Amino acid sequence: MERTPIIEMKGIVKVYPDGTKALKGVDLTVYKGEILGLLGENGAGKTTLMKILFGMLHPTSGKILINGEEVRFRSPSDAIAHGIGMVHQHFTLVEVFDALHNIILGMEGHGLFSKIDVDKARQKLQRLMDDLNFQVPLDVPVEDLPVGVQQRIEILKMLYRDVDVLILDEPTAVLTPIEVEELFRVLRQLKEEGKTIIFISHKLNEVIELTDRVTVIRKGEVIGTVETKDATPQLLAKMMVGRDVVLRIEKPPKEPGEPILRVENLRVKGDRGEEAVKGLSFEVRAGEIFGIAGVEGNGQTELIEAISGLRKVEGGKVYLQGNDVTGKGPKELYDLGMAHIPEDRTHMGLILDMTVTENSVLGLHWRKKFQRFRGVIHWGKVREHARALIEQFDISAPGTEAPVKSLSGGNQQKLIVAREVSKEPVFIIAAQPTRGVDVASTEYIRNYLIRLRNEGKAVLLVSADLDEILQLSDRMGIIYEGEFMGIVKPEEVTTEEIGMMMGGIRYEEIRK
Amino acid sequence: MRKSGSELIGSINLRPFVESLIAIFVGFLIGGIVLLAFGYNPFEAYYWLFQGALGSTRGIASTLKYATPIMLTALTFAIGTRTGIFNIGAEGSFYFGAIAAVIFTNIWPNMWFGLAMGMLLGALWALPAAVLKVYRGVHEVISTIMLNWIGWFFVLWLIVGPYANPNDPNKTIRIPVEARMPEIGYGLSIAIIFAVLASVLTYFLLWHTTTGFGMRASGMNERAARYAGMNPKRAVMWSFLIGGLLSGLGGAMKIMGEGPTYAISQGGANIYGFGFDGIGVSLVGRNHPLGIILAALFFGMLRAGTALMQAEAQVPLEIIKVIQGIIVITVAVPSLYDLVKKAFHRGAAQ
Amino acid sequence: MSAGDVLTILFTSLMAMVPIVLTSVGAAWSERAGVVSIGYEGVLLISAFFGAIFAELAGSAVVGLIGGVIVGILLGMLHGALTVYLKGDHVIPGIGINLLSLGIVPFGILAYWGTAGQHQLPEDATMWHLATPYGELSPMVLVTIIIAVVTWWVLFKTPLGLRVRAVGENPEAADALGINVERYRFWSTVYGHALAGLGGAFMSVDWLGLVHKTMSGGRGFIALANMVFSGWNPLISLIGGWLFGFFEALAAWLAPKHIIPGQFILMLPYIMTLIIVAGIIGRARPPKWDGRPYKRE
Amino acid sequence: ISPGGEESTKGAIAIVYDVGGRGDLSFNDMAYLGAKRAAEEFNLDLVEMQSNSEDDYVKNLETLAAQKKYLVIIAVGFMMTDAVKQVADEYPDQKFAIIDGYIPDKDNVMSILFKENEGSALVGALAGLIAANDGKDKVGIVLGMEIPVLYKFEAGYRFGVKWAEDYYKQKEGKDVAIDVLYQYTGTFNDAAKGKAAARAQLAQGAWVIYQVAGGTGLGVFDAVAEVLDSQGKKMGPPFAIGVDSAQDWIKPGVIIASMMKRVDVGVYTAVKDAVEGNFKGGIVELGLKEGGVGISTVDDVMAMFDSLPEDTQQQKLKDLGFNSRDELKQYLEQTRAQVPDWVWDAVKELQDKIVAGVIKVPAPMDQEGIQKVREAKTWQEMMELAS
Ligand SMILES: Nc1ncnc2c1ncn2[C@@H]1O[C@H](COP(=O)(O)OP(=O)(O)OP(=O)(O)O)[C@@H](O)[C@H]1O
Ligand SMILES: Nc1ncnc2c1ncn2[C@@H]1O[C@H](COP(=O)(O)OP(=O)(O)OP(=O)(O)O)[C@@H](O)[C@H]1O
Ligand SMILES: [Mg+2]
Ligand SMILES: [Mg+2]
Repeated sequence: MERTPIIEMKGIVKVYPDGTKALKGVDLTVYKGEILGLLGENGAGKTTLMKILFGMLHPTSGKILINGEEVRFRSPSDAIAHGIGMVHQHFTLVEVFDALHNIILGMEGHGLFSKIDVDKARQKLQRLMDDLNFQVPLDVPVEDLPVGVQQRIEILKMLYRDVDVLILDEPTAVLTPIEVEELFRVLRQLKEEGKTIIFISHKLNEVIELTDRVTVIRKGEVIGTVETKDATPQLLAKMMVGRDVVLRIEKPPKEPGEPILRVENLRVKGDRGEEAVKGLSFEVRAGEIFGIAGVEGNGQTELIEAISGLRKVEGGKVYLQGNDVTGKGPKELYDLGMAHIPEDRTHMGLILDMTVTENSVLGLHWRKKFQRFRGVIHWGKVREHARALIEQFDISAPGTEAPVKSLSGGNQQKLIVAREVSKEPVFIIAAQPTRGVDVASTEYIRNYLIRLRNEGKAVLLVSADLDEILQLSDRMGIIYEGEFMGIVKPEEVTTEEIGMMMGGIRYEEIRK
Repeated sequence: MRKSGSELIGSINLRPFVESLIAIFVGFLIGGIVLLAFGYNPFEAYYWLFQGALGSTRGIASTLKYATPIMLTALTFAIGTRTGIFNIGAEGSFYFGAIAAVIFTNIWPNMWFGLAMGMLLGALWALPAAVLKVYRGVHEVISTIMLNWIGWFFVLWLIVGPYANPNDPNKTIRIPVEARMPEIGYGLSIAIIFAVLASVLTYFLLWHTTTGFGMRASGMNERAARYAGMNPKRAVMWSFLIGGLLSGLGGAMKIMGEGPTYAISQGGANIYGFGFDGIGVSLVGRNHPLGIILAALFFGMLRAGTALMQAEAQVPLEIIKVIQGIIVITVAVPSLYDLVKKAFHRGAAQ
Repeated sequence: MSAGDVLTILFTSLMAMVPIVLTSVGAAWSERAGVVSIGYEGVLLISAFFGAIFAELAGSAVVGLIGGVIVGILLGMLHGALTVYLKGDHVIPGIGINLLSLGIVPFGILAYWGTAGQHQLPEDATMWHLATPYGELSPMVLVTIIIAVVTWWVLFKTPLGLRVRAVGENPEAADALGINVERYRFWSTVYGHALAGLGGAFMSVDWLGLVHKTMSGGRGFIALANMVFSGWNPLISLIGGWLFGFFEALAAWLAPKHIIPGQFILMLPYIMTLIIVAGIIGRARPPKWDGRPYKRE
Repeated sequence: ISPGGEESTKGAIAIVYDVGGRGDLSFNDMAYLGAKRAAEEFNLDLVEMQSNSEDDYVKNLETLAAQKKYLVIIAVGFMMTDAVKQVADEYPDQKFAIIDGYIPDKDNVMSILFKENEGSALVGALAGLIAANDGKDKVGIVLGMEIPVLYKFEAGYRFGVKWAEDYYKQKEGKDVAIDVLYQYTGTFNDAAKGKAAARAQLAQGAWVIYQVAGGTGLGVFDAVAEVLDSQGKKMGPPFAIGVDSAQDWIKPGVIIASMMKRVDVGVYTAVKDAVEGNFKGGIVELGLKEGGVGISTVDDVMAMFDSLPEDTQQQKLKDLGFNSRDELKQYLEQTRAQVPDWVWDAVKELQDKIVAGVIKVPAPMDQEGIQKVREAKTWQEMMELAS
């Protein structure tokens, strides 16, 4: 097949105003009708490169050619006009608008002052959704929708604009396996229809499964481009990281000890007052990783928040090391030996405008060792603590006094893990611990969770990444609409069975 | 990594300070053009301004005196901002601090008692806004504006009725001599020391205590603060109460520490407007307690120099207000800093 | 209370509502786009002053109102330039504008008319009023209602409004769809200040027929409270602004009866506002990016 | 802005305004007139100093005193009393004059006080008689913030109204009872509030309204003008009454007269005394007798008008629709002619009696005092409160 380049980026350099040199002369070619994978560690410059292609950032130097013609984008509208659309890593949805208005925003039709023709837009959208078999509710404020649906809205937003090239920045980071399947189906269909797709991910097997070619970026430079059919995970990982990466997790067998966390018949309400957790019971024992698998939005968030003291418990009991901690706040729980890696790192796990030092002590700040005397923080000691965490976890940060928002996502996540581990917990909640984190960091974090387990700590792991759950868990519960469909050992079940449970069929029924 | 402008000294960042200095400079520059436009000699005008504010011990004393109340009301606003609250209730708390000083020193003529009751009543008047915010979600802009007005009329009622001075009805009863704040000299009392101390303590509270850490964290990200075991609702409460307390102290010291009257004038003329002025001071001080000390001194200077500027350069007060307005507006432009820096770099490169 | 009393209170409140509602509606639009300003007090005062000058020069109140709008536009452009393009703090310029107004207006009255502190507008420079024994009504009452309704409609029903709200809720999202965030924010700020300018000119060339050096009387701040009260909704701003005017007029009507000390009567509008907000309205959520500068990089 | 200029002068005087500043339509403006006149007449430099807030008084006075070049420093307003006391002690060689402030015992301070109660009694009588003559039973007074200095105005007004009741009864043999609607608007700065207050009083039947409210009072004039307008009238009744200066020119036809407080005379006298070496510390109290207060005459109004800059006068005439100064004067006279002569005569009679000391007007200083005046049933009862 003759390949015609649709996009050529040449010698792209990007220096951010603060002096960060994010791209150091990147060349990228995308051929018409292909799915190109873009791989790279956290902070490699993938997002920067794509934002430049989408007109959101202006390159410091370098040029862009579309269909052989040089273009200069002043803003995303120029890019869209040239048929380039982008779905961002962090969703860019107006949370209080419904899907329909989010999608038509900026393309409402008619003049600025005429009434928006909602019906017409709805028809056009419905047709689009039907064609792709890709449905979203159009009238619910998007803040009330699960992330998976939000992402569909993002994709529809671009398709509604009839783009030829669709850039997807880490689209699968927040999706469940089923949603990923669905997404891939749609992307393949789009490719059939002649669209070009640029797909960014940290997940090597996804890239291998979906793409035609893969370009790898490291530290702002292109390392190389390979045909996907010639690629292996090991090869790609090595290109990304610059060294060999062990992609296997060593998990020695271990006999679990005493129950550390015991949850009895827990009932919790969701944000809209619905019953989100409907009487869950389970326990997590010392030296055990207990995984919770399930499609996102089935009560995982509410469950974690209830256990960690962030959400009101409507019924049932929670025991930590035998103490009744139902209804206790996070601080008391931390004092009793809990740690919590929250699923939402930017909104909960960190305070982005605070420094690395300040973030390193969130939730530990009242510990004696960080106080000069009661109530007065000893920042010197805290800074030492932050330095230790940076060193121990190999966090790349401009310094302890830099605002934490200047760290890349993966490093932010590492900081959270480091901080939570430094609480010396007996019980640790790890929610989506490797979401959006690059291969090397993922490897590091996963191994660390195993280490904690080996040290005899109890780990409650919640992840949308089924592979992660299967790899790490000693036992797992599959949650569906706030109830466990079954609690099983990973080695005792097949993926199909888990899939069925995630779809709402009880383990007993499957076994029958 | 780069260690230039963004390097931190402890938790005190010097960049905002430099930014404000540049803004003030530009403000004076534009103000000078305005003066010129109206036919005044800017050099002469500014000379007398600085002469009046800093040229003599007496001038310095009045600069410090003017700085005192606005330093405290600025702290109220700053604490609010740092806790994610747009608290413009300093004005109301200031009234209550003042009236409390009048009432309670006349019950027990003791300076400490008067100050304590001023702080207490100041904090109490902030309480409704705090409670409404935390329990009813009432936006503080509404509640504080309304409470300022309600408090204003209430205090007006108190000073013209129950606490009017029977010997001199143009003011309230006076602070008994024993309860007045000792004078340092030239009409300046130790109130300024208390104000600076309050700023330093506020800084210490916000940046060096667990409570302050909780307040700042809640202000930046409520969810994260809750997650970290802090109590954002309590932080909001603290923010209002400490804010009210500081403004209450300001109000009390305004009456107890500033002669010759040592009473509230009828119509509240000597207690009105400090809360609003404090907002400007806080913003110019970048909502940082230590910055506020400097900003309050700066504003105090502008006001102390006004008299001589009027008397010697004959610049009318209105023009001085225009210049002050321009200076405040230029402070809003942080990119001035970058522009200046760029210009310097270009200069250095050539 | 006779029917005449009721009508007097009604007419007084309808006139009193105009500057507050116009400013609230303008501020609501501006904040929907994400730009906060607390300089409306100064805008009211400055445009009352310049509006009167325009009206006198042209011998037409309508020109005066337009003049007020122009002054509002200019001040809005200043605020917009500082906050939207130079990414400055949103609160500080307003404080500066308020300070500025207290200098410009008294100075200007003396310089322009030669009378200190106040100036009475000649008849041909003031607005025609519907005169009744119970008070007068200006066509501006109707105009205000129309502006509030139309602004609401545009904000919630048209592409323009959708974009403005998007820009205030999530400028990144709007930006990613090719909406020029800065342009929308800038012109929204201008619109907000323009309405306040109209409100200011209304005070001088229409409502009171005079200029006085402190005539804004805190209405700019009340308007901000009313904007929050209304949950940033122009239609509810209309009701809120009228309610405030109503309680003010009621207080003025009750005052000569001396049922309780006068100071407590004067508190009435403020207490009622607080009660209504605390008891009925409660939580109001500002636009998410309200008051935050948006930078791409 | 800076009179005196380059020409050599015989010295300088300084005037410190209180926070109301120039344009308060009240004592600051009047003080300026007096100071300007004195400066021109005696060939002196006039330095004006405005105060941003009450905290500026000491600073302003001190700054001027330290310059040691002023014949006399004039402090305008009772709020400056304590500040003047303090600075006068610090600078015993500097002469001060204070308007409305009571400082009896300093050689270098002249306190100039006014009997606003007496002047207010005259306009009260005027208002009461106009109402009685037109068969109305209510008059109004709109005041600024409730501060004790205003009690004198309220009390005098009430006294005049009661006196009018009595007078009318004597004259016509008919009992009349005229209510005084009063309200303190809580502000001197909000014309709109004054308008609402006057509107409410008019709705409740007030026939004449006396404004003692600075900028707020401008709204009172507007409200009365509106009522006239709605009846297609250019001249009252109903009427408004101005205060402090001869405000009639602000809205001719609407304002029947003003209670004048001749701060200008006080200031002028103080300067004159200082120039001529007659300056004496102590209290100077100016009442009806001394010409310190009074009810405005057409001549007073015209003098006030003439004190405006020339082009302002022309503009003003044009604005009001008059071709000449004389037309304005005629118009003012015509306005006054809306009220029968016997009423004016009666007011004159009251004035004479007060000047003669036959009648005394109460001047309450506090809430308790004003309350007693409010409760008094007759002017005689009130007079007892005066001693
Ligand atoms: N606004 C910014 N200002 C300064 N530096 C930035 C900014 N945005 C990104 N960077 C820096 O630029 C580099 C590239 O960032 P970019 O977001 O493109 O990485 P990425 O490959 O998308 O990483 P990830 O996989 O974590 O999303 C990083 O070092 C990052 O810290
Ligand atoms: N687990 C603990 N270990 C040591 N000291 C503690 C602990 N818990 C509380 N304290 C001390 O008790 C004091 C009060 O604690 P707490 O955290 O409730 O204060 P706070 O400042 O009100 O909290 P917040 O910042 O959450 O509002 C703290 O200053 C702290 O020194
Ligand atoms: Mg990225
Ligand atoms: Mg706590």
